[in-house]
Amino acid sequence: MQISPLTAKVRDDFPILKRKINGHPLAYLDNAATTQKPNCVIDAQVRFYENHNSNVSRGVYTLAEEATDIYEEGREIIAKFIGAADSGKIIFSSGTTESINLVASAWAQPKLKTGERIMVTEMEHHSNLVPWQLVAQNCGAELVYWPLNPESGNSSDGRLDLQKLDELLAESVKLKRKIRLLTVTAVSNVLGTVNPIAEIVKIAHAHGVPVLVDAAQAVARMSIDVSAWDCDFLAFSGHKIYGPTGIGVLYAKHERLEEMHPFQGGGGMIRQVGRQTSTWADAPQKFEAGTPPVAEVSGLAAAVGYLSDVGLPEIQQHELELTTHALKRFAEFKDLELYGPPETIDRSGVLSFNLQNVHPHDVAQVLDESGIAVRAGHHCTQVLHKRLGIAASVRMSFGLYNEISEIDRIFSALDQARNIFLA
Amino acid sequence: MQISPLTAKVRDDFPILKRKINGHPLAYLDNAATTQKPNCVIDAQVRFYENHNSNVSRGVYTLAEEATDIYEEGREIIAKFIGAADSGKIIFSSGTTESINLVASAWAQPKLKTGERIMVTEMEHHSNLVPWQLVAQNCGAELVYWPLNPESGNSSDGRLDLQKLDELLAESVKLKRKIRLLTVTAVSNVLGTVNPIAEIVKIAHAHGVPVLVDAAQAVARMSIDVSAWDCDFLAFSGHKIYGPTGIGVLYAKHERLEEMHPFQGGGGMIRQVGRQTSTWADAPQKFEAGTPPVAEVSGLAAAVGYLSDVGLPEIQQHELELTTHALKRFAEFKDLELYGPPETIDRSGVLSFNLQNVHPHDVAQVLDESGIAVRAGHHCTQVLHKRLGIAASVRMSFGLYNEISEIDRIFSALDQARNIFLA
Amino acid sequence: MTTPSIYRDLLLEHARHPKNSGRLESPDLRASAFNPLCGDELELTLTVSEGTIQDCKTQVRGCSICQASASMMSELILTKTLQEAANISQVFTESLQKDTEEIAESLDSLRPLIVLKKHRSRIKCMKLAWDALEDCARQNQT
Amino acid sequence: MTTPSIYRDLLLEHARHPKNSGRLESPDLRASAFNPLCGDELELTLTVSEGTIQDCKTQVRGCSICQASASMMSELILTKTLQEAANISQVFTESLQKDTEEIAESLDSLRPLIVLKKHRSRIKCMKLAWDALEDCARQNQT
Ligand SMILES: Cc1ncc(COP(=O)(O)O)c(C=O)c1O
Ligand SMILES: Cc1ncc(COP(=O)(O)O)c(C=O)c1O
Repeated sequence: MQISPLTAKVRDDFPILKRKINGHPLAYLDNAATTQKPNCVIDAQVRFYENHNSNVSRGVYTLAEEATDIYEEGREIIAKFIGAADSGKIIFSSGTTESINLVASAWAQPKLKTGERIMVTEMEHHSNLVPWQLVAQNCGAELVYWPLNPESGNSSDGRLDLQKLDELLAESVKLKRKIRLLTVTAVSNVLGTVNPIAEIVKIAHAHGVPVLVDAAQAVARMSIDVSAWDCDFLAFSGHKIYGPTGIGVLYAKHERLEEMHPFQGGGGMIRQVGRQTSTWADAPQKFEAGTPPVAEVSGLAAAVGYLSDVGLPEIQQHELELTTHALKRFAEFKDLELYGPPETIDRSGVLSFNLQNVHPHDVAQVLDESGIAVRAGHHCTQVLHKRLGIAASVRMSFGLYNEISEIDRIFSALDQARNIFLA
Repeated sequence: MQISPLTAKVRDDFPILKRKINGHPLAYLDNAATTQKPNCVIDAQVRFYENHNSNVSRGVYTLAEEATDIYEEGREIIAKFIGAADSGKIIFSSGTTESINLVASAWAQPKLKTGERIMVTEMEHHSNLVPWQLVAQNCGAELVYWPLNPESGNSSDGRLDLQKLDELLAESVKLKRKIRLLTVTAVSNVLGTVNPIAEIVKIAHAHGVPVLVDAAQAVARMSIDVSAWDCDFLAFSGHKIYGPTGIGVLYAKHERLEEMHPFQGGGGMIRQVGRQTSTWADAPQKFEAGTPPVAEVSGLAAAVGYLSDVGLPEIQQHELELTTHALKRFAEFKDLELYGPPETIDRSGVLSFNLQNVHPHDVAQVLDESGIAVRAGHHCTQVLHKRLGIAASVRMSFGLYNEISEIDRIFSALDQARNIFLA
Repeated sequence: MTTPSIYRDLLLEHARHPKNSGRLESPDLRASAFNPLCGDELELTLTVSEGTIQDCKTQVRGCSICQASASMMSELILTKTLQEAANISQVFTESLQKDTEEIAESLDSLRPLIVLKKHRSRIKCMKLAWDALEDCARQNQT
Repeated sequence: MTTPSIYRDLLLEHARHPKNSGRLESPDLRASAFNPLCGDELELTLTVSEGTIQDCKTQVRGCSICQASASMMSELILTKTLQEAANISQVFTESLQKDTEEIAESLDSLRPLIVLKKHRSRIKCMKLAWDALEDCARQNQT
């Protein structure tokens, strides 16, 4: 068994990796759906509940001050981690989905007028598509798609063309159909494509269009710098970066924060409450109604600390090695159709594919019999799957603990699937 | 030290209770803000992360099936616990606040027309007030208040008058100002008042008005039976019933579920996603966009199991004993003003008060010096505080682990506050 | 290499060579079913005479379990009345929900499916054809 | 029974007998501050002549720390220019945020407040009067 220095170092930190599934060691390769948790993340939450648990912001007693410190320090840790100038721009949510809905409802909805547009790409996750459909319908606006390369047919290299973006934005200006926002994923959860966010933002801003970055897949895979990217909004989830469920982040630029109406109403987001109307707290509290997920913030801060300790450059290098190996193996088989960039350029370790004439469900089920966890389905990207001319696919997605030998186990198990279904 | 059989049994289950604060054993009396967590709740989440962590609903591999089972069994456990006919009526949210915002935005907003009304009470928490203000403003509707007893002046016994409710509802009918919803808390988080929900629902329904019950304070204090109450909606939070942060529940009747539009857009709540429009999954999934808080659901299920094991009748009896003792102690001091019902009738163990001429902050700070955690402020009820003619108050609120001796410690520490500020 | 337990011979046989596959030209009843979790689709077409199912075809875009279930169903319901078929569907659904391993006699031919019920994520795959059947039965009532 | 550490004598003295308490009749500048966490309110009124603070009063509905802070502030800023007062306010705010225990000489009279900064929930109480002061300084600039 080949174990890289990185995996040798980190595998012990993840208790779940000791599990056997159907008699085989667990090979967890569904990291794009959710990641496993290192001990330090689990422990941080236990420590919070065993020592500091209390509600935040409103108590003067010791526990309440400790909990508030943990919560606000979490905000600072996140701000530093993604290169935000200060923690006032960090809003805690329940996940990427809620972060995006927050922008759709508190920022886009009050601005958007009939006939205006929101630009999305064909590779967006439903969580970065459906909120815009809902708000567009409410406002008589419409979605306009930045298509995958090339513009027609089913096949694609899984990339977006910057020239095309420039044209589409210019066209909308000519048509007097104002584009209020471009929303784009930093890393595709199906194709593995890594989009050039800094360039995209530059082009969009040149046309006066703000940009939201869906960083759900990106944060655990590369260093993020919202200040260098200059994006207007950025959203991600704790559970996809080795942190807890139930917690997410929205970063927003100062100007955008100023434009945002309240999202949900409730405790903590108010200034003064009258019988019919109220006034609001300053950002970020204005957007955090109700008791926040304090234990989850302590876990998220631990996850971010863990990622920094292991090192994002090291993680990226490790993922590159895994991806290189997987691409080599894919090239060996004519009956495997791989989607997304065929080389490691512009690509991360999310690889979706189909085994000819075998349904993805059946492939995933056979792999599970060998202890391998991969996902089968449309991965919440029905528009993309339709564009690729398929209903579903199998997806393997790497985490920092995965090994080359686990990839090889997939290809052995695929042989087994061939034997069962194609014999 | 007097320890009741109940507290003797349960105190060991709560690791945080071993803490010393400023040299004194922690007396945690801020349970209305959030409750402490027993080992079984902490362990359930650790167990989930160490053994079963994966995303729910979409995977065919073993871990995904286990996580989905845990999540859906959690739904069934909650349904049984609150007397819901089936788990399809249980929606998981991030907390009471989000549950109420969900109803405001997915149910009330599409229905509410100019000139129509939402009825609230003067004792509602901001989380059950501000969402209705926001939706009323959006729709040109208004809030109408069911006032505390009596209707004028600052003093009140902290109760709501059922006769008055009937009159107000009849009056709105006469004025042709349709009341779309009555929203009321089951237990006041300041006054401790226990409202007669079954009777309230009966009166409201007789006038054709649906009822939302804010059960945030009630669920850990009494048995809930949504079927017997016949309420249309019921909301509560995990963290206030000895469960985790980051998780809440919305119960909705079948007819109301049918009327509800989508809340947030994203993965998991869709049926088919097109380029401009989509169709929705059935309830409850329709209202649960994004990766749900699975670990938190496992913790919440453990909390509900814990409450059932200890026994809600026993917990209620214990709280009655504590409340009886506290009321007796309050009666000893002329300089303490207690709000809410002065006897144990219609009252639970949430007691807010003021020490004459000493600011609540200062009281709470002096109590903290003795290791006592109580809350000072408006407790997210500015409308109620204004009604009572005060800006803030001190609040003690009991949990199942509190002891009579802890109440006595408060009264000793109050003497200390008198010495410092009134000497 | 052994065949994974979930893919028993009989199931595979039905999946590879589904019975009554395709679409009827002029059906009396038609219903589609859709699995939002994976995008699978199925269309059921029936001809019915005096309440009895005369002919039945399923057009499936789905996994082997979905395919096999549709095939087994078509064999089981042919020549039954729509009401009988709907009853079988209900008993089948119940047996997938129940914890016991007992299987009603009337469902004997579905045994290879029912034993897979512990794979809860696949229940929707098994049920797709039956969902369409129940839809047809409802159409017939109204 | 000992006096809890947070309530030092000097602080209590200011809280019980606040200096410059009340409202000026015809102030040149007026500002309010509000603490949304507890509902506390404070109103600051100033008279200013050639940039220098001539008179100053605070009307406080707040806790002892809020009261004491307002009282200490009023003593410190009287006869200073608005600009000087605003500068002190800024140094004070910074010293509350910093981790060190060092205190600038200009803030010596505020020492009993600054040592309480570890009670983070009370910082807003200490700052309320200064928030109003900074508001007045801003008004004066525009
Ligand atoms: C009566 C009542 N309603 C609603 C809430 C809001 O609950 P949460 O902050 O958990 O959303 C609370 C507690 O803060 C409450 O006491
Ligand atoms: C690219 C992308 N965006 C958004 C989401 C939604 O994240 P969550 O379900 O944590 O809200 C996901 C993952 O599901 C994703 O991969």
